[in-house]
Amino acid sequence: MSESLLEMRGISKVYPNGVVANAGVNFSLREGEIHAVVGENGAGKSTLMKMMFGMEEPSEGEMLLRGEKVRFRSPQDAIDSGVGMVHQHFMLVPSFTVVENMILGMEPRKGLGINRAEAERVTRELSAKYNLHVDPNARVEDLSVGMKQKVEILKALLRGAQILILDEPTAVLTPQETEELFRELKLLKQAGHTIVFISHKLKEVKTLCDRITIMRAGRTEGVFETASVTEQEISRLMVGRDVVLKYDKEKKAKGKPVLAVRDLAYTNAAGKKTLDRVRFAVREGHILGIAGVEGNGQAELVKALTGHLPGATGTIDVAGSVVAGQGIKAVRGLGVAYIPEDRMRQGAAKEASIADNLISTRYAKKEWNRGPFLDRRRIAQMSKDMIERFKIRCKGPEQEIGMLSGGNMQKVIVARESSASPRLLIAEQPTRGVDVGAAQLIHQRLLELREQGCAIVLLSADLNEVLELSDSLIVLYNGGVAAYFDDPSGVSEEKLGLYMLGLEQQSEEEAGKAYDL
Amino acid sequence: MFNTRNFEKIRTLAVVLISLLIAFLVISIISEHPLKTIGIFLFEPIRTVSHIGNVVEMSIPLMFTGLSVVLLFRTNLFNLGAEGIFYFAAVVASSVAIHFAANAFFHPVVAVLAGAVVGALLSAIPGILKAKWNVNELVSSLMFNSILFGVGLYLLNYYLRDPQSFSNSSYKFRPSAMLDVIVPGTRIHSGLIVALLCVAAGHYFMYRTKWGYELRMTGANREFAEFSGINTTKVIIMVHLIAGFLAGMGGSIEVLGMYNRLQWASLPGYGMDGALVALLAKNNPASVIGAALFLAYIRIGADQMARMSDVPAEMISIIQAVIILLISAEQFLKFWKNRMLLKEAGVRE
Amino acid sequence: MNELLNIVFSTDFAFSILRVATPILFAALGALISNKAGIVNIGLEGIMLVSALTGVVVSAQTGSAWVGLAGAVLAGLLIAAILGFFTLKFRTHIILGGVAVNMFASGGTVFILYLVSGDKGASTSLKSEVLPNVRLPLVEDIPVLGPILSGHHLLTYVALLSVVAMYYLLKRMPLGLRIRSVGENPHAAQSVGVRVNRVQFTALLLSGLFASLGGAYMSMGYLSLFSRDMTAGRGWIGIAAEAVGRSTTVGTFLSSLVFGAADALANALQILKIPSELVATTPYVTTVVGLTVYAIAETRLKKRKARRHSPSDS
Amino acid sequence: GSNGGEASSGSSPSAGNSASASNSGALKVVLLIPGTLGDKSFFDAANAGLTKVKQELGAETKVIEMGTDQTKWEPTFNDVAGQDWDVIISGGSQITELLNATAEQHPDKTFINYDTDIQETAANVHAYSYATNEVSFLTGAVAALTSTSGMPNANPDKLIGFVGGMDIPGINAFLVGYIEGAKYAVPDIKVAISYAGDFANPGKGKELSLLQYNSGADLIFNVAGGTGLGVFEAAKEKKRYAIGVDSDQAAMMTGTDADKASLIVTSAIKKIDEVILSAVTKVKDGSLEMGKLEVVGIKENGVGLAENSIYSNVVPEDIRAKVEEIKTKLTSGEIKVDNAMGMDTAQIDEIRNSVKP
Ligand SMILES: Nc1ncnc2c1ncn2[C@@H]1O[C@H](COP(=O)(O)OP(=O)(O)OP(=O)(O)O)[C@@H](O)[C@H]1O
Ligand SMILES: Nc1ncnc2c1ncn2[C@@H]1O[C@H](COP(=O)(O)OP(=O)(O)OP(=O)(O)O)[C@@H](O)[C@H]1O
Ligand SMILES: [Mg+2]
Ligand SMILES: [Mg+2]
Repeated sequence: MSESLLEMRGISKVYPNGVVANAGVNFSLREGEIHAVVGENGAGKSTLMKMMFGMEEPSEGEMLLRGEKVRFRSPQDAIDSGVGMVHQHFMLVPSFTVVENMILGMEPRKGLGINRAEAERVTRELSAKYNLHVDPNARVEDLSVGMKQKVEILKALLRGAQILILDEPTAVLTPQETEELFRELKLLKQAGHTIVFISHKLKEVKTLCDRITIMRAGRTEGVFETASVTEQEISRLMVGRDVVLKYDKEKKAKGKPVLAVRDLAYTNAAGKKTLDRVRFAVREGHILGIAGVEGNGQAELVKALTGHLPGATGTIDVAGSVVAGQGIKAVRGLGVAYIPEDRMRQGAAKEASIADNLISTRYAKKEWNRGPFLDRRRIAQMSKDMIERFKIRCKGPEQEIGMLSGGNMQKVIVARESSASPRLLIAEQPTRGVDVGAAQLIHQRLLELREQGCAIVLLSADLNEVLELSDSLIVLYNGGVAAYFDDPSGVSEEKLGLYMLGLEQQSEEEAGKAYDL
Repeated sequence: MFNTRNFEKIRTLAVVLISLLIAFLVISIISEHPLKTIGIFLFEPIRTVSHIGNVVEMSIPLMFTGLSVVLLFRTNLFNLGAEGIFYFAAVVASSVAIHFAANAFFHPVVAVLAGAVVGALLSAIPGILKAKWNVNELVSSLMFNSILFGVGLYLLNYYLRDPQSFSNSSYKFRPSAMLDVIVPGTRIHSGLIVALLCVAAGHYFMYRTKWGYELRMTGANREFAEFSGINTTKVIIMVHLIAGFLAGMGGSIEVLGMYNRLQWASLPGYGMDGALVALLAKNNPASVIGAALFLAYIRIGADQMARMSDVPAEMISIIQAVIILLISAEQFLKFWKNRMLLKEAGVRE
Repeated sequence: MNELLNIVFSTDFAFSILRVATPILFAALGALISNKAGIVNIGLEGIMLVSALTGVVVSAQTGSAWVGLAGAVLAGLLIAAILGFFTLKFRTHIILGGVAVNMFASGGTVFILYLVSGDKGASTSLKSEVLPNVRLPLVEDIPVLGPILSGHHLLTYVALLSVVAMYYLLKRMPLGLRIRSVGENPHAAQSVGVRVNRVQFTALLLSGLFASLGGAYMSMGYLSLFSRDMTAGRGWIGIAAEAVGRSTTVGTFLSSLVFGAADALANALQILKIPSELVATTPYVTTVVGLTVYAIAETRLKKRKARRHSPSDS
Repeated sequence: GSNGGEASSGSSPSAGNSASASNSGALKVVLLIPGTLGDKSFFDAANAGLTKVKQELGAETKVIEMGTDQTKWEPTFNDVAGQDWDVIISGGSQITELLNATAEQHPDKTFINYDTDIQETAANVHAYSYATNEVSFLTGAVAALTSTSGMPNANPDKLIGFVGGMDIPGINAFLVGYIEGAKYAVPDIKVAISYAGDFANPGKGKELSLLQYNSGADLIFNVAGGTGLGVFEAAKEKKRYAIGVDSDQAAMMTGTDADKASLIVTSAIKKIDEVILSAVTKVKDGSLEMGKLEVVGIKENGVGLAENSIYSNVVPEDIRAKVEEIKTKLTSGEIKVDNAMGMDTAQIDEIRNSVKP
């Protein structure tokens, strides 16, 4: 153990809302290694890293750096000790330029003011040195996701990070971008940096990392040399049981069309065409996968489908009714259910109870009310059923949903959206940040709905998921349909990546087959 | 008792105790007979029936504004406009009480409803601005307080003022408009019954009806509510209407229950007190009763103290500030809760 | 009417605009700096009141206006620090913290005045000092402008310099960059080692500093005494001015001047006999109308842009 | 005058407790202030009166500040009336109805209302009303004569000023007397008139006064409570004159700001302290007539100018002689002053327009 560069012992963390995110965790990092931390969603990985970076203070436990006891009260302490972190969610000030973001907190000075010339010089120098090219004077809000990540890594390096923590850096990247990142990380390793790498993609972990720490439910399950364990074993340790990654699904006869999108186009306030003549259709009992790099029109597409995009042109039919210009309430009235990407913002009300969150789309219906009052008994009964059926780990229907782990929270949302016998389900990143066990449960539920004849639009950054579940698949690039695959099972992730990056493009006729009535 | 479920109650109790301790400290510094003085502060409000009556009387307007603010805060609307509406509604109710005639049942009903309805309509303006164009309701409601005060004072001075009187006081209300005393020996008036009914209605509304559900969800996460199909624009306007109605009712009832003419030449402060009551009540309608009584109690205690000892009543403003700061201090005593949580999670021992 | 024009186009009137606008400007700068850091400080009125009293009491005790000013500033900083301690450390809701400060100030100043002087109304029994007026050597000789710009109270010039300092601080200084980052994305700021609490605390202290200068101006120059509730809503008008100025330094400065001018004009308009109760509401009405117009314009603009682009695409 | 601190500690803290019954002979007198002390005006004057009652009549006394929240007045009155006080004093129009009602419930006690405009009076109440129009007539004369005098800070313009708290009858009672007195002394005098709309905004008071001084007024009569403190500030800044109201406002500043005080040539005083002392004296010898509203003017020594050292040093002999002459005429009834109470707006406007600059 004396060889440890950094060691955490007996770390516990209780968040102000009462969640115990870490309970007696031990973690150690060797100099010069790339060390993976894996675990289900809510296992406490990010929390542990935030403590290593001084963003959260441990409720209990101690930390040693090169054998010396250290205590980081703020990220500044961590930065001073050579720890840098690239967060799961970007930590950038959108209205600032790249340079301003780079120097924030360590501004070079000239008199009382900021030395802007010097700031720009160091930014250029560093990005040349590490081969991470960015425009120093661009506003960060205008940058692509990949670019933003480069800025994040540069920020850490500028602060002299010897230990670099990367929290799920690949979740939003294309395979190609991921590969590029891996090359850069290996370079950094050669340059003597130590890297902590968090990912849910075990394949990546296997190819990149030297050692793996596995976490489950706020505790460490063990540390392994990467070479000595298989993906299956890791999964089992993470979830505590075997996970089936393959689903048997029957090819079904084509049903009636439920959703028809024709010539959908939209130009945003900045004048950028974010949707460009999108055409596709989805039938009963059919799952349409939508792949694409973030920012290629998915967000706008979902907004349009849920009646949230005034100013869009073209038509969207749900079971013969036109969606355009109607609010989400009316859209839901047509039998549309929606699992939003951001569960904290659109999917749930954290301070409300599980029961309150389960009833949110149907509380107004007659059967849930008795006279002027809500039928509390009936709601409680339904909540209990859901908790049982979806194996939601909680204390009961009255518990605040904010106290649940991310995966369990997602289960509540899926339970709500899938139990109203929808005609059409729009599932946006339904398993993002969810552990394998929960993901499996959610996938099975989607397939059940498919069996019952529900049409499903599945948007996901997890290509494996899209390929595995979809009956057909489109790729969005630059707001338009770049490719359509009738049978995704034959398509490789690499090939998809080429379409996603715009390196290849199907003819209009080929892509147009997505709109097949 | 000492588990996380009771934490909020224990914390509120601790804050109250700390505040009283500070009160005692301040009193000891100033007073020549600190023990006697604090005795007056603590016990005088319940020494006689009429003093108890004073506490209850004062709690009535606090219940109305407190409930009004609870609804707004619960919807996550930081609107402090109850103050101006309380005042303006009192002006409206006074004009009805002065310029219209009716029998002793309908006259107060009409006057109070007039004040309440005007309050609701005025309150709806910042509500609509917020709901439709996301105009910051805090700023607009604060501005409305000053606007309503100015206009109300103008109406008082130009249309209601008794030319016989030296200062800004209105004509006398017609006796038919005034509220009846319901407890002999005190001035507790029928407004108390209305206040209690409103609190009960507020409780059932918030927790048992679908409209209350919409309100709570909009407050907990507006975007989520929106995505669930709740028309949050409507909810926000509705809450403003109800809150304005309650604050307006409070102003009308206060003036008709406690005065025989309108003489307010400055904002009476009950709106801001409503925020304090809402805080003490932890945004629960039912707890508004206790919170309002508590606040009235310490104020009457301070008045008695000022009257019977050498400590001025303004001392209470220090205590109130401490209570507000500590009660809404989320992190205050949290370390202790965390320790309990770790224990409950089985990490310790 | 002629009379009125004579008043409005006199140098005295122009001079009075700056004089009347000074406390509003201080309050508005206080609102601006805290808002930039993401903290809404509605306790400005209370801080002004406490500082106004402290300046009087301390200068009366020490016989020195400068010590009095220092006392006023320290009192303002102290209140801001207490507010900051509770809101940043204990997570007291900032708005409620502001309500607490105001509640404390309106009663507490009377309480303290009583303890110090035995009076509850005004400090006339205290022999307090005032800060000087300043004549600007070269400026005062310029025709027309000279008499308008020279001869103001020391703190009026401090207020004007504060505007420049504020602009420089926010645009050019590291602290300004940090304050803006904390206001816009505190997590990002925290992740690069900016101590969010500390920056917010600093901003709050600066906010208290400006408010306290406004308070000192009220009782140690503009007037030479303290009387209960003497700030008479100037703190709120400052908040209004910041909102109408859309949280920019220049906008805040200009709208403070406009509110000052409106107030001065209202005094001059006494001749027209518009009810003063209604006149007093103008800054507030302006603010609500201003905020609404901005908000509607923004919504419209978004919609129009979207609409303008779309038809040509399909 | 004396201050609130003395008043409170001067009375025993236990006095409020009826259990501690009194030592036989002394008259027990309590004063209820509908507001707080420290206004340098009515309330402080009443308090001073009570102090005189204690000193000169040997009575046991106590002052209670009831604060500005009117809902608390009634319980205080009831509490106090239930205790063993012989004489209960309070004052102000706002308190009058309450005082009468309490008096009716406690016919055994004697009540004194030291300042009211309301006619109705209960059988065991003696009430006073002050002829503020008469004393304002005198201030108007002083002002007009000052403006046309050769006094160091006066100018040749025949213009004087008036700053009122609000445009209400109580304030206009002063204004009408002021205008009539000024015109009596200098027929073609002009009067600049402003109302602050607020009794607690000295900043506003200062601005309004500066405008008046800048337009040529050399003296301003302040009838604006706390706002009026700003009038004196402006007077000091502009080195012009002012006249105070309600109490001797120069006296309260001579110790702390002699320069400012020396510009406050006089004040229009309601002699509340004298009135209270004389009323309690009459209670003692049984000569106070109950159930009556008594108007006290110059003749009754209920109102008057503050004839302090500033008045005698700053105001020239001839002006003072002229004022004395007017005073005699007021006492004898030769001069009658109009009263704004009960006038409608048009009448008041007519009077205001007659002296419009
Ligand atoms: N700021 C916070 N306040 C309260 N609870 C939190 C906070 N951050 C995380 N949690 C909770 O702590 C637990 C651990 O979260 P953490 O983010 O560390 O998990 P993770 O392993 O990183 O999961 P993921 O794979 O989803 O990123 C979860 O239950 C989460 O809901
Ligand atoms: N209320 C207002 N009245 C008049 N003009 C205004 C107002 N608000 C803004 N402006 C104008 O808009 C411009 C905005 O100023 P600017 O953007 O330079 O502010 P700033 O001081 O740079 O603020 P920041 O440092 O926050 O960006 C100013 O040039 C000013 O003329
Ligand atoms: Mg994480
Ligand atoms: Mg003259």
